[in-house]
Amino acid sequence: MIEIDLSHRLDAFRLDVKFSSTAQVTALSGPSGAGKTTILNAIAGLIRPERGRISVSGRVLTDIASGRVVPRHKRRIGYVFQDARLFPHMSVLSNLTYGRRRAGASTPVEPVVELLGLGDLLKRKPRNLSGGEAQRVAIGRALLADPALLLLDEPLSSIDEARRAEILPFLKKLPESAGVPILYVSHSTDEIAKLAGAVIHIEAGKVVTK
Amino acid sequence: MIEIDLSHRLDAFRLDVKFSSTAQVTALSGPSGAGKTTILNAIAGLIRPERGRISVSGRVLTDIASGRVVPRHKRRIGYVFQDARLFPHMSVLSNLTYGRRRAGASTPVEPVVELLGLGDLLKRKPRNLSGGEAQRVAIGRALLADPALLLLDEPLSSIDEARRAEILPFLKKLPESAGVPILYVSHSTDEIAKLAGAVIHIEAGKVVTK
Amino acid sequence: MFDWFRLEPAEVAALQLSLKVAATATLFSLPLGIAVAYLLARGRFWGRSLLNALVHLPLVLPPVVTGYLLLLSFGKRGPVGAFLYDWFGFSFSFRWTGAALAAGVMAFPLMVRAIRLSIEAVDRRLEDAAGTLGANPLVVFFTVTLPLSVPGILAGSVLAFAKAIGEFGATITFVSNIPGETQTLPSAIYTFTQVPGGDAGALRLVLIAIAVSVVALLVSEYFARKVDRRLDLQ
Amino acid sequence: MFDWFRLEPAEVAALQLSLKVAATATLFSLPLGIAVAYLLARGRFWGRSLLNALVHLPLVLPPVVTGYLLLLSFGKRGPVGAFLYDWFGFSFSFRWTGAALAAGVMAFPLMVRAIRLSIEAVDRRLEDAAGTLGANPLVVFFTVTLPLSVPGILAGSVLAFAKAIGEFGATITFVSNIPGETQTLPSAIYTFTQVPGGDAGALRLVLIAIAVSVVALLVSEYFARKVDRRLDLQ
Amino acid sequence: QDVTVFAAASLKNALDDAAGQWTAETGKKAVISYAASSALAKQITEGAPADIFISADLAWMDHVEKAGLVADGTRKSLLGNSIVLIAPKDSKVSVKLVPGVDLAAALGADGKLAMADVAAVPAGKYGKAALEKLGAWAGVEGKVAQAENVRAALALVSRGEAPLGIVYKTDAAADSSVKIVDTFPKDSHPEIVYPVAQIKTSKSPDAAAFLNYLRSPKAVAAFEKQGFTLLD
Ligand SMILES: Nc1ncnc2c1ncn2[C@@H]1O[C@H](COP(=O)(O)OP(=O)(O)OP(=O)(O)O)[C@@H](O)[C@H]1O
Ligand SMILES: Nc1ncnc2c1ncn2[C@@H]1O[C@H](COP(=O)(O)OP(=O)(O)OP(=O)(O)O)[C@@H](O)[C@H]1O
Ligand code: MOO
Ligand SMILES: [Mg+2]
Ligand SMILES: [Mg+2]
Repeated sequence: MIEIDLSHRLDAFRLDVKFSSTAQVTALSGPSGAGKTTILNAIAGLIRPERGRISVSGRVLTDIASGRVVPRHKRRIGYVFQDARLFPHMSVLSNLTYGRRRAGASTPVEPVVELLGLGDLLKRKPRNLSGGEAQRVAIGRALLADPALLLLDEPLSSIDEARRAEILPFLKKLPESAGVPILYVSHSTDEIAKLAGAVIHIEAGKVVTK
Repeated sequence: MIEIDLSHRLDAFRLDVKFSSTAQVTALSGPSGAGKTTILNAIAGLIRPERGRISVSGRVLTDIASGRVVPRHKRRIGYVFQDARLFPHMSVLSNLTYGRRRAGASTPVEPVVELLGLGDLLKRKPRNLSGGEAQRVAIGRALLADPALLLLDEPLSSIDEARRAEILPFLKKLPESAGVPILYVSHSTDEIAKLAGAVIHIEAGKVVTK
Repeated sequence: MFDWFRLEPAEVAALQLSLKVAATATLFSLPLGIAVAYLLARGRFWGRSLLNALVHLPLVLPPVVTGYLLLLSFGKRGPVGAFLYDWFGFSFSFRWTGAALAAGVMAFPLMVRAIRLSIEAVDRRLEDAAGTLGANPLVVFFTVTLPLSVPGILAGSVLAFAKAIGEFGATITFVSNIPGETQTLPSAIYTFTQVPGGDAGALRLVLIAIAVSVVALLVSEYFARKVDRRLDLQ
Repeated sequence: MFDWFRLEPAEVAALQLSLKVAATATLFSLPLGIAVAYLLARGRFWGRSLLNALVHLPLVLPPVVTGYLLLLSFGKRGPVGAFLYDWFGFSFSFRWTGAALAAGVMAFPLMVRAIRLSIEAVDRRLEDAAGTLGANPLVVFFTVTLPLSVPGILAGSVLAFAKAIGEFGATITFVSNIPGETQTLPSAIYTFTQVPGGDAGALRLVLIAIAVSVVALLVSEYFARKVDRRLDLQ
Repeated sequence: QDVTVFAAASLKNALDDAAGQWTAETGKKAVISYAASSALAKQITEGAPADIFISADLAWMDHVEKAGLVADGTRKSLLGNSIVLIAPKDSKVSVKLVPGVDLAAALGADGKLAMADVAAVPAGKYGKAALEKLGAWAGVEGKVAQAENVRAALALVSRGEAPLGIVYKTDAAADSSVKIVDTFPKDSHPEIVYPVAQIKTSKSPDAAAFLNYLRSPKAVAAFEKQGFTLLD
């Protein structure tokens, strides 16, 4: 259960959304610049909204009215950014296990490496990974951080269809197998149809009922 | 007419491709890490291949055997990078016209801004553009540089379907209307089907005939 | 109370001279500083380590030695000094220009390091992008590398200016301590410290030097913030 | 010919002392330098400009003045000096530790600027990412900000070390010039320059100082390249 | 055209005073550059535009003279000074500077004797010579803290860093936080002399006049006020 009620302004852009979803995978769709990434940033605690309330599975993460704002590192949110944001000074393996080490989690690394086809890259540095390779490492890093919620911002945009066909079912299973709900930003109606139990459509900072 | 014959090594990765295409739009497909971006980098003159020859519309850009390597700034190649690579210190408008000013081109800016829906962003700095907005600026910047060849590396990955439906036909027309052939990297079979006259499939650094 | 701060004409002259010397030193060494920083950051030539060592030399040597070396080479009878005088009628000897030269030389390593650090931090992929857009290497440098290095250029200039305001050992050794021509603030302070009862005078000038540099720093921070905003670095 | 380079015991002692002083000064000021650089780069607190000005002070003031101020505060009868002595039995007076303190203070602005420049260049989005992965601000600092600032930390240390090797004015004023205890290379050089006909002796020591710093620079460049490769910055 | 004087820094107070009187009387101006005698002498041999040089010791004047830059017959011994043993004002130490004096005992276990550089700075050289003559050098050699100049040595004593120091009388007299323990006997060290000369390349028509003025009653008063003695 995700409950979002937010108002925030970024210069000329105004975000004003209120929605909730009990789906295991909730898709966030909408044109470029609609405010999807801004919503994820607010949920992850990277921006403090001007007004509003965010709760995930009953846990209040942000409640501006009561002054409760959980710091980002205590939110247990696995965020796959639109840009990969890998740590350039660490190997792929260190990147993958960064969140895992913080969480003291014991999630086995091997299956994720397998799923994402990262076996040959573990010792490499992020700088010279290909676009799709970097994106896969970013997904693995978020998965291994033992999150209570996954935020995926167009996670498969640079990933080829064969690999995508492996990852999608895995993501679909995740809420049930590991109890991790997913909020998923995508432009692909195909992906959304395959994955999402609910679709929230955003346009120009507002929720639009289609 | 694009003629490519290349060998290059990046640590453990070996690229060895030879293909040519007379199509107006040639698609480059293949799994993540296959070598697509590396091929584009060689064509743009960003890497000097160990061996090989590249010619576009009869103009030899690289010929290692004869030592002829046209410097990158004289290649007249409009390259939309997989990562947008906008200039952070310039406004969106300055980014858009950067190549245009170098080329002394007189291509009108207005239609491109219109097509890509950038009208409201011209005075903004790239840093806080949304993912799709940045990608559109990168496309515009390459289009306006008066290129003799367009290299597009997953240019529409973060762009919503409505906008995509406007851009694709424009790109399809470009070779005819402006005489600019296109080399197009994409994972979307749908995009490729709509756009490309020829498909080159790469796997693990080699051309694969499907 | 305030009388105490009223400066004597010689002290006003020293203050003005210090500002002129520091500004001249900073401005004139900036182009060379940028060039050397670029070479050290990007060049892969023989003698790069040598150039690097040479640039650092004024830091490693006692200022008096640097001043003496300047006197030997740029003095009226020094090889460079004689050449400049014979061909251009230009002389550093015991002129404020010599003080600026000394300050510039002493500040040079600080300036170069800061600029070099910023150049090394510039994302080369942006330079590649500029190249494909038709910019030749020189244009790439001036439209991409240099603007993105502005934080280092500013920091380097601030360091250089501050150092130039404070420079003393090399200056007094090279161009002496002539009121109105080569007597900068630090030389004047030094003179005060050399005589009985000079402490009050020295303290007054020290406070002035501090005030000048606080103002200079505030101005520079203001510009730095403006640049940050222009570059949208934060 | 080679005899000319054979060092006298006092000169060997001066060289060793200089290395010890410079290394101590650099190492001990590094943690504080990083902390201050971080505060200046990221802090938004009242008094930030004041802190900034204070850090730059040793650059702006003639070294002799800085040395005198050190004497006033860290000397036997200075407030800090008396406190340290009474409570810890620790004294800087006429000891090599005092020379290290003087060198550290003089080098501090150079170190801070370089580190600050690197911290300011760190991409905050990476720090955000680390935060979402469960790293608290301190962990973010040590696992992301600090490693990505290593170029500046290295550059700052090199500048500080070089400056500490060359420092002289503040050192001799604070702890004077006691062979074997506080007579560093520059003090020894200075003494030579004050004696008619001492140029040959000074030149020899100058060459040694140059050799030391060339070696130090080469070592630092080697590490910098290694770091670059580890950070995959190029 | 002004007269340019290169003078040892320790003369600043007195010479500024004398030059001011000269200006008041003649309307002419002396521009004075104060620095270490060593720096000034080297600058003069490298072509500095000095008309007059006043050194704090003989060696650097000799240096200029050897370079052939002293105008014939103009070199004179201008001023004399004496060196004294000083201690912080509240010190109870009492020492008589007689042959065989045990300075080491007066310094205590780890006290330092503050002096100007004994190899380079005139006051340090005179002090060392005097201690040698009194047979006290060997006893204190390892306890000497050498400062860059006399003023820095003075500061070490007045700040209580060092229990004893050797400085010029002129410096000691003006610092209220030190007291003079004893004055070194005149014959214990070479005569302390500030030599003066006109520089050969000087073209100033007033240089000779200024040189003469330095021996006028008003100038002499200015020097004596600071504790210097006029030599002839
Ligand atoms: N710091 C900022 N200052 C000003 N405007 C901003 C800032 N950050 C984002 N914006 C604007 O807010 C709007 C919403 O941005 P957001 O990144 O949430 O879009 P998005 O829905 O994720 O788009 P995309 O699909 O292109 O990634 C955009 O128009 C963007 O330009
Ligand atoms: N500088 C480098 N050093 C080592 N390996 C490299 C370097 N650059 C690229 N590679 C490797 O070369 C292979 C090809 O990379 P390339 O970027 O061309 O892939 P791609 O086909 O564009 O993949 P994607 O669709 O994921 O962008 C990848 O496995 C990549 O990790
Ligand atoms: O210039 Mo001095 O009087 O030798 O210290
Ligand atoms: Mg987005
Ligand atoms: Mg690619």
